[in-house]
Order: sequence, then C-alpha cells, then structure tokens
Amino acid sequence: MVATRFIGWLRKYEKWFGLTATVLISAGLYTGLVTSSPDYYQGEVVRIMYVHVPFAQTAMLAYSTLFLCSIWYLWKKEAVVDNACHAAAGLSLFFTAGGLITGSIWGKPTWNAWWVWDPRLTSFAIMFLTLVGYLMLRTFLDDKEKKATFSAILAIIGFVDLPIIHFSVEWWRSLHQPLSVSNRGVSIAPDMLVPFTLMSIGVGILFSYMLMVRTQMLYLEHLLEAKQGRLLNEGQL
Amino acid sequence: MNAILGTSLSKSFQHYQVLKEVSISVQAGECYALFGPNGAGKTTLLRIFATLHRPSSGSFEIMGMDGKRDRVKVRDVIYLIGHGSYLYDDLSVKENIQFAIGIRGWNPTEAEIKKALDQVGIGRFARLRSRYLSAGMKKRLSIAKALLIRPKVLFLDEGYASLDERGVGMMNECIRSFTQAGSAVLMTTHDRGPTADVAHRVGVLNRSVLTEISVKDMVTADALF
Amino acid sequence: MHFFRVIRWIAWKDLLSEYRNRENISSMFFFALNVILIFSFSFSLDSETIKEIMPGIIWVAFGFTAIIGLGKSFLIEVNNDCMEYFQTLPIPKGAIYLGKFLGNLLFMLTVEIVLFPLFVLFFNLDMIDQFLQLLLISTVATIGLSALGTLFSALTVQIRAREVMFPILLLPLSVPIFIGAVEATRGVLNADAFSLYSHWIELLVVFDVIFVIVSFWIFEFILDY
Amino acid sequence: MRDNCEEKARNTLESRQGCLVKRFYLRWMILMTIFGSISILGAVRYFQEVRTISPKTLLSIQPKETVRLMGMIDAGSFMKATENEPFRFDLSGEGGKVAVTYTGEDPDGLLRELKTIVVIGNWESGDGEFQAKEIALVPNYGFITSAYIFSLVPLAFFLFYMERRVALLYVMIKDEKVYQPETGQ
Repeated sequence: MVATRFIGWLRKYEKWFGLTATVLISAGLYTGLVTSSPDYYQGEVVRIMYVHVPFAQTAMLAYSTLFLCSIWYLWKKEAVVDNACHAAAGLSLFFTAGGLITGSIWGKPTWNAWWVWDPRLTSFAIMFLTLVGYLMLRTFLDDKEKKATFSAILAIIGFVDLPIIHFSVEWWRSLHQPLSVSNRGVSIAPDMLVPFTLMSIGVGILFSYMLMVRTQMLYLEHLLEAKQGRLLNEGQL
Repeated sequence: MNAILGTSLSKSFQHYQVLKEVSISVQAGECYALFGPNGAGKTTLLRIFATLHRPSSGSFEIMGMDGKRDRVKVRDVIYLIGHGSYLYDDLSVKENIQFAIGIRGWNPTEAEIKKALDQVGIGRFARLRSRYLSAGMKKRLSIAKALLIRPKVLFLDEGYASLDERGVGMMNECIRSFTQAGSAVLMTTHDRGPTADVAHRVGVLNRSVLTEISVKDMVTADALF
Repeated sequence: MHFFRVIRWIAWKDLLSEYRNRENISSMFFFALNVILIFSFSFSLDSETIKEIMPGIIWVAFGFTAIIGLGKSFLIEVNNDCMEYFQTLPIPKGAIYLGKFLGNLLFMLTVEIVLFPLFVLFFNLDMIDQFLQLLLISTVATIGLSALGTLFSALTVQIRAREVMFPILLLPLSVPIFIGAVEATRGVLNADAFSLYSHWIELLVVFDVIFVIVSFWIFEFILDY
Repeated sequence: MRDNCEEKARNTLESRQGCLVKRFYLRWMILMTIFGSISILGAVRYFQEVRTISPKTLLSIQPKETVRLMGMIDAGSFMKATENEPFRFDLSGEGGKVAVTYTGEDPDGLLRELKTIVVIGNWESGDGEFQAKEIALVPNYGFITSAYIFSLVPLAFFLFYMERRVALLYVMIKDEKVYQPETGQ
C-alpha cells in the first residue's frame, strides 16, 4: 500500500510545485528577456545562459535524484521507487540533451566552435551516453525486478564515474590544449543575477513537478499493463 | 513442521500475471507433487521458493525462515534441480561435482563422489567432459549432486523429464531416501505413474487455483488438465 | 576462509576451462591482430607520426580485445544456467565477482603481453628497454578495464542484444582508463622520465580501487535481484 | 468545475476523456499566452534597443547616439605605434569602410587582422572616425536570443504530452477499476 499512498501524495501536492514553477519561470523569462541589459562582453548572447545554466544544473540534479532513487530501490525494493528512477532518468536525459544543445549554441559565437572537449562538456556528453544506455537497458529486460535492479546498478556506477571522468579530462586537457578556450564566460552583473536565480530555482522546481507527473504516468501505465495481463490470464483478451 | 509455507503468493512478468494469490504448505518428510497445464505457473512457484524470483506480493517460509529477509539462510538448506544442468562443458563430470560442492564450502572425498556417481549410474563417465553428456546423464549428475549436498528442502522441476525408465526408478529411490531422512520434496511433473509411487500429496495448479487431490484420485482421474 | 575459497574455486574453474578450449584467449588474440593490421593500413606511418598515434592504436586494440573477451566471460555461466546455481548458493556474491575478475584479468594480461612484441615487430618501435614500465601501465589499466568489464558482462549477459549493450555501457564509463593508459603509454614511447607520467598511473590506481570496491559491493544485486 | 464536467459526461469513456482534454487545452492556452506575450515583449525590446549595424549603414544614417558596429578588421590597416597611443584600424562590411580608433586595452587579444568584431562607440562625422569605447567579443546574433525561447518549446511539448497522458490514464484506471492494485504491483 506504500505505492498507493505515495501516488496519492504526489497527486495532492503536484499542483503547488507546478504553480510555483510557472510563476518563477515566467518572472525569470520576463526579467531575462525584457528588463535586464545585455552583457558588456557577450552582448545579447549571454541571454542563452539564462536557459543553459538552469538546464545543466537541473540535469545534474536529475541525475543525483536518479542515483539516490537507485540506492533507495536497491535498499527497499519498492516497485514505485523504480518508477521514480525511470522517470528521473528520462527527465535527466531530456535536460542533459537540452543543456548540451543550448551550450553548443552558446559556444559557437563565444568559442567559435560548436563543440570543444572541455571537461564539463565531456562529462555531460558521457552522462548523456550513460543515460541512453540506461534507457536502452530497460527496454531489453523483461523481468520487472531484474530490470529495476540492473538499471539501478548502472545508474550508480555511472554516477560514481562522472567525477573521475571530469577530473581525468581536466588533466588531459591541461596537457594538450592549454588556453585555447577563454574561460571568461559569465561575469555576473547584479541585474543578471535576478533572472539567473529565478530561472535556476524555477527550472529546479519544474523538474520536481515533472518528476511527480512522470512517476505517476509510469506507475499508472504499469497498473494498466498488470490489468491487461490479468485479463490475458483469464482469457478475456 | 512446515518445511515450505507459501502465503498468497503472486507473481507477474511484465504484462502477464502468472501467479495470483497461491498458498501452499509442505511438511518436512513429505513429497508434494504439483500438476498443472503448461503455463500455469508451476515452475514460477518453484523458483520463488528457490529464491530465484521475488514474489510480487505474498510471503513464504522455508524451514521457518522468512524467504524474503533470510535469503542466505534459506539458501543453505535448499537445492533445485531445474531445467538447467549447471555444468561447465569443459570440465569433467568429477570436476564439475567438485566445483559445485566445493563452492558451498565442503570438499567431498574421491570415494564419496564415486559412491554418488555409482548410485545414479554414471560412475563410468567420471572423467568424461560434461560437453559429451546426454540430457538424461546430465539429469542423473544433478541427482548425484543432490545426494552429496543432502538439502533439507529439494525442489524438482520436471523431475522425470529426459530420464529413461531405470533413471525414473532411481529418481524415485532418491526422493524416497530424502523424505525418509526428513527432507521435504516439492516437484512439478506430468508423469502420473512414477509420481504415484513417491508422492504423499498431490496438487493441481490451474489458473492460479491450487486444488489438492488424493494420490488415488490422481491416478484414476480422466484428465487432470 | 570460505570467502577466499569461493574466489579460488571460480578462478580455478575459469582457468581450467580456458586451458582446455582456449576459446576466449585465441579469439581475443586474433581479433587484436586484425585490429593492428587494419590500423597499419589506415594510417600512413612514418617514424614521426607513429610516436604520435601509437599509444592510441595500442589502447584501441586492447579496448576492442576487452570488448570481445570480457563480453563473453559470463557466457560460460549462462550456457547451462550456472548463474541460477550461483544465485541459490549461500555464499557471498562478491567473492564470485572477484573470482571472475581475477580470471578475466589474467586472460587480458596474457593477451596483452603476447601482443606487445607484435607491436614492436609491425611498427618498428623500440620499447624493449621499457618493458617493465609498459607492463606496469597495462596491468594497472587492465585491472580497471576488467573490473568494469566483468560487472557489465554479468549485467548484459542475461539480456537481449547483449553484443550491442556491452560496449555501449562499457566504453563511455571507461573513458578515464583510456585517457590514463594512452597518456602514460605516450610517456613511455617518448622515453620520458618516469616521474613525468607517473601521475597518470596514480589516476589509474585510484580508478581501480574505486571500481573494484563499488563493483564488489554492487555485484550482490546482479545475482540477487 | 471539475465535478460539473464529470457529471455531465459520466456516460462514456470517450466523452470523459474529451472533457479532460478540454480542461487541459484551457490551462495550456493560458500558459502559452503568458509565455508568448513575454517573448513578444522580448522581441520588441531587442529590435528597439540593440542594433548592430554595418559600416555602410553607419555612413548612410550618420547616427548621433552610441551604436554597435560590426565589421571585419582590414588587412594591413591595423596599427599601434607606441604603448599610449590608441589602436587604429579600418573596419569594413557590406561594401562600406570606416576608420576606427580605440583607446584602451586589447581584451584577450581580440584585435587581430581579418577578424570580425563588434565595436561600441560614437561616430564623429567631423573627423570621419569612429571613436570606439568598448570592444565586444561577439555580435548580437539574433538566433541566440530566439534559441532561448525555442529551447523552452520542447520542454513545453514534453510536459504537455506527459500531463495529458497522466490525466487520460487516471480516467482509464478509474474506468477499469484497477486503482487499488496488488501492493507491489
């Protein structure tokens, strides 16, 4: 009955998260697009950072959620936690892809390249690949417990690996490409800080809302599947 | 004493719910035979007791130990003879037995292995690589392992499959020796004749309903499934 | 100690099987040979460019070898459902992991040691003097690679499309191993002082320690989901 | 509103789903209106405030106020005699050419021949020189600003699909009476 109570809780509180996220994001968009002045150095280009940075932060938040949920699943073996893991992985993939694409758009005018092997970009690319692998692994497994456990294992290993990857790429880059990329990215002026904070918190809360919705979605889909299975069992379908 | 006790066990794979609220109990020193149509979930039930699957809901006990929490202790007392032979193709019969028993923390002597192999009638092949064994011989090898391990609870999945007549007799002898020593045996089977010789109780699992019938009825019934 | 006995039994079984059929080692070896052949035709190799790209060639060849070899390492366990047998055993599952890991490490190292002279032969390298350093680097890198590879092999061997999934999961996560190994090998081939590239070896050691520990802890769940 | 709607359409699954979808469209239309108006406001500000013009346009409109000028530094025109003198170079674009003087530091070595840059400053039509006060790293690519909005579009689609699916699922679940499932499902 844990699952039912949990889903009921999600259903009860999700709208507050959704509302807060809407308010914060529309305020962030308004200040970011309309009232704040362009950056001294980067001009209008800096505005993409108001989306890019929150996306990247939320991707990391989502992966951390996936990691914690995976540990929780391995500990308690609660099926609804596995649904939350699956939901967090899908959202994490979405935000990672969004962060990579907006980062690439920002990188073209700033670094004059769509892609550089920067430690942060590399770790994100590997995070992306790991998450794709995670979701693929899930599609290839049939047994529910096995699927949940194996994917949790993959998520944990991937999470442990990310700092190591970041660190080793940093070392590697300092050896091979010194100073080709100006790290002078964002100099945060006070009137830039407002949209920045609003968007960061807003997208973070939006993620919690999306996680709640998606967990419910996956849970309900599994319920329906179980129902269909039962009909199949009784020869009605 | 209940050697095996399952309470309202359910199990579903993806879309398909195989077991729904099945309860069963087997006493120590008893042989329980499970009949049922293909796909009724007999093997799944057996595998849940053998701690290979976790039940979707419900609980079970083996020798009074909770099957969900004390899995390691449960595993100490069970042995499953399933569809797989658990053999390594490139090891000889004797080496396979040494490995399978040795990994449990006990090294049987040459004489004990020889005795067990002779008992199941494959003593001649002790040095043959298990790649060349036939299905029946592999089954006999599994029985030899069970005889060496002497588990408190033995699970037999399709116990008589791929055994010849002498093999079936030998299997029954083995089961009888287990039950006489106070072990419980839970088997799934489709062969009524040999089952009638050893089974103390018989259950028919059909659409997640377990009906118990007497051994006599089992032999005389027109169609069990 | 039962724990170490399990490790010993598993490694013994793997080495004995491998010694009898030589399936894994020979396929790894000839695959790597093919990779070398393809590389030697894909790049125009004069003595200057060789120094630049050689570390990469060596580790790409070893990486592919690892995919071939490690991907198959748990096949022997699923062929006759031995994974199931392990699952029903009352033994620490981490010991099974360490046993498999040890076996894989030995296979990989054997192949790598045989391949190094071939690199010397085909690409006219002079790295004979620094064979010990190379051995150290490849040992440290191979420990990490087989630690991850053994875990992912156990994970993917039970699923559909395992040939695709194994490299997809293994390669992105083993990026630090390749970075460290390639950089350290570059140092060796340039005949640098050991202290110039020793920090890469330190990185590899840290990676090894983390991954052996994490995999050891987490392997429990692969066999006991 | 919810109860009313559901009472009206209690009969069939389809009509109840239709009812839900209608409520969704309403909510999402409100959201879209908010975000749409914000993006329109942003676009309006962008076109009013920020203009990056080419040397040819500069020569034709002769502006008094501070402008952003984008062009490529001509080869051979770049010079800086001593430490204290200003940078001098020609900036050309769209067929026009303007002489630029810039007093100050060269941030990150931006000033190189044959490089496209943006200078911010005033056009002194008297001495025919552009007095640059600032040098910007990059021009104001319009597509970057629109990318801001367009990166939120997939997010909206994703969320929209998800919410709609959940609502439909709740209806279906209620219809099939499986909301109280076996514990671990």
